[in-house]
Amino acid sequence: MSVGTGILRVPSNIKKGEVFRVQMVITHPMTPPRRDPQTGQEVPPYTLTKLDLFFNDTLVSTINMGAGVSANPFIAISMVAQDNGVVKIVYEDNRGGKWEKTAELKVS
Amino acid sequence: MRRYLILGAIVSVGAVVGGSIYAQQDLSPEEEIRLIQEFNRMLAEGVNPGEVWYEIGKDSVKKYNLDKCDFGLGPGVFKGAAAQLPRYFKDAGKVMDLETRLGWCLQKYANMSQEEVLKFVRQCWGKSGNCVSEYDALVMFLTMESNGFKISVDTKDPNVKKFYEIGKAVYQTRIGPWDFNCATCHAGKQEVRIRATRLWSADRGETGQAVYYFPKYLVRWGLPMTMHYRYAECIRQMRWPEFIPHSDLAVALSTYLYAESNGTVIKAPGIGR
Amino acid sequence: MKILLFLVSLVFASPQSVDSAIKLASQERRLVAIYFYNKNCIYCTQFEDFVLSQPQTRSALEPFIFVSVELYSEEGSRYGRKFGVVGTPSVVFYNPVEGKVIGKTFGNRPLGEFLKLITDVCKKPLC
Amino acid sequence: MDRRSFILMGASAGLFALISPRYAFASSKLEEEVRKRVGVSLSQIQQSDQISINAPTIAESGANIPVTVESTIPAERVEHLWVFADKNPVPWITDVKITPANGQVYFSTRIKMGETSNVRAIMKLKDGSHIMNFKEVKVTAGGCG
Amino acid sequence: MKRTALLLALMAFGFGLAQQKKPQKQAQQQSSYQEAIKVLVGGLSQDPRFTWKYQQDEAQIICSQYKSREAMPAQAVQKVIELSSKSFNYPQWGIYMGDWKEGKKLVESARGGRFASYGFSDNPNDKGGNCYACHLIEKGQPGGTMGPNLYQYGKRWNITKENMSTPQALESIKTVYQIIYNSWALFPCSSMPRFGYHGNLSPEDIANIVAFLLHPDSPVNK
Repeated sequence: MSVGTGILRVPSNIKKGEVFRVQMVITHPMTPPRRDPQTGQEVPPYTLTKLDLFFNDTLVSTINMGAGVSANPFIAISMVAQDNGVVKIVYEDNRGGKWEKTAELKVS
Repeated sequence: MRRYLILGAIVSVGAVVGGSIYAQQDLSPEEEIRLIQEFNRMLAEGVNPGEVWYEIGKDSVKKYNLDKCDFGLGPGVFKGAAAQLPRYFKDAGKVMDLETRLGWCLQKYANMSQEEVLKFVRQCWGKSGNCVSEYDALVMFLTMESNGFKISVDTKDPNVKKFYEIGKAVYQTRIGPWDFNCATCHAGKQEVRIRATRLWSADRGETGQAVYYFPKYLVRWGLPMTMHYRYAECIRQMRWPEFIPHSDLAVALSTYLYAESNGTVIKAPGIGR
Repeated sequence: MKILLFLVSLVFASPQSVDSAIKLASQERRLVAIYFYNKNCIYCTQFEDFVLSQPQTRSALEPFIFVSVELYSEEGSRYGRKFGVVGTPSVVFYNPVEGKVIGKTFGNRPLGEFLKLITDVCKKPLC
Repeated sequence: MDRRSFILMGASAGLFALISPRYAFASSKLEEEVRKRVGVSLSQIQQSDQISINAPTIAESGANIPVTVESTIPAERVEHLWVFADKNPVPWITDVKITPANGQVYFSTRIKMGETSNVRAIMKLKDGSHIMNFKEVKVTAGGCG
Repeated sequence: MKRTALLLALMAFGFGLAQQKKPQKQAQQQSSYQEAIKVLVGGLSQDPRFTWKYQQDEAQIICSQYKSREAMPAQAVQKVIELSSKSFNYPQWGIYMGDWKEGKKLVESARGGRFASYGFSDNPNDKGGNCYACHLIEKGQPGGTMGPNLYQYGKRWNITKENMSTPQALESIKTVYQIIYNSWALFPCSSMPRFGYHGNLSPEDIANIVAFLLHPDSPVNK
């Protein structure tokens, strides 16, 4: 239910052409490969691997990550407010999970 | 003789000339506390992952029929409700804090037995990584609905007053094989640390600063910690037997802590280690 | 506590410093009892209340030259290091003629135990 | 990698450590990882204060360390950004493809660190050169245990 | 039932000490204290393995009554010292310098005596003092500041390889042993748990911890 739930936030009042910060949090355990202390079995990693940031379907950035990023990752990155439009993130993990989240951007 | 007396008194008052013989650390404890507060400030920037639980909680409230639940301001009124808890509830005939009341409503409106509620509460206790509990989500939702409200526990109510006094006495009670009470760590004028963690102190009037941000998102476990989970963890570290959530003990502690924090503005979720 | 220490110093007519106490003691061939305290130490207050200020303690300490010093003062930390004083309240019994520590207490000792230590220390010469 | 080249590499790394104390702390694991991810050897990357790393001096927990990387170099001139934690079992943490649409180089996240070490940011510029900077984060333990 | 009776008797005694002057207030306070204990115990697990933890001893009852140690009246302080100084047990062969390597393990373990049925892998029989929570001990190891800094503790006691087995050194070892065994005998109502008194650590364990703090070879004194 909950893995991959995300919050995507853009500022509400910005001017056209201004550089702003997109902030996001995604629920994900981000566990490295490890040996289960009780059963002694090898547990494979479970992490987000890639996150693409789009503005109106044009790629702005690609972020690759692994188990070195904290659980329930927080990411903030800058981008230019080119126009009114949609900021979209598409993210996937190493077990085939793929999600997307959008936020409306209004410029003045 | 007289000269000795006066000089003796002067020596007794003891001019503190710096350079204690114990200053062997690279960083002074005070400096370390400051740097760790800096770390906590940096953590608080940006989106708090705990807010995801609020989003989940929004749906859970409907799922568990809690729009019928009265948190003291009327059925289904959540705005500001958490700020006036704990209070006395006529329908239950008891003083309850937020989580105890939530448990009571889950029994009444979501057809859960008491055991089921306790299991529901503790589903993520002791876990880390990938545990999302709807109970945590409900508590997060209910608390965040009171963000911006000032804590205002009605201590004039005799029932509340009684629990306040019990909570205060419990805070001081030294019991168990390690002789702890709450005040062992959370009292005293001097600022001290447990390992790297700076401890808040009731004697320094920091109760408000300790409660206003609960539930607090814990980075080391990747989940929010509700107040009752906090009590349970403190009590585990104190080597007392295991804590039972929604008990009178929890209500007494909440009554004492929140009443001492009256006037502090709620701002959940917090974030920390 | 200040008042109490004043009383303590009144009773023992303390010299003003450890240096002078030791000097005086070696001239008079007597033993020194040095009391290390700290102004923020509640256990010192307790120790002064229940042990140091008691009449039995005062008479038992009569053969000694008594001096009290704040552990964190310059002189206090110097002697603290020398005598292996780790905290307060501490009392060090010192023989200046042989240059030896002959007894040491740390913590809030009960009166009986403290008196017994004084008697033990006093068995040695100079007392 | 066969044994001989391994030894060779170790030897050259050791020699390098002798010559340049700045790289003496760089563990081979990190060097391997940098070579694999960035494509050049760590020793060829110049340190530059055009990259600034904002991270705590002391962290109460290694599970979640806020790290922000910024640069005064305009986004148009930057191609890629990597973040490493020197002493982690896997030093590579994350990397970001930068485009002009980013407006400026600003990237913030929270990372895991097993022990006290450097956090290192490496940037590849459009002209093919690499620059880097690092900051030490002291990881301590908090709480009752 | 028998335990409750004992508890009440002890509490009555504790309060008698502090509140001799105002019998009415005393009765009131006593009943509210009893109620607090009832609420406290009622809010914790009744697992029969751990119910012994609810038995408050006389010293605990006295210490529970004061908001701070500064606020303790003379009689109470004296009573706690008196109760505590009778409590000591020493290792079978008397005071000795233990094995600091064993002591180090006990000092570092945070798990001693800790247990909750949920989640964590705590074992109720684990041993350890979790000393770093409150003390700075070894250089470079993060520690708390609730208790005094113990770095180079042995050096500060002037313990060297040469004088280690002299009577004076043994006297110092004994003092440190007593502080760990029952700190309340030296520092009444101190925050430090009474490790030996409650049996959390055996006399031999404590001797090993003392060695970790005082032995010239221990990293504490490097």
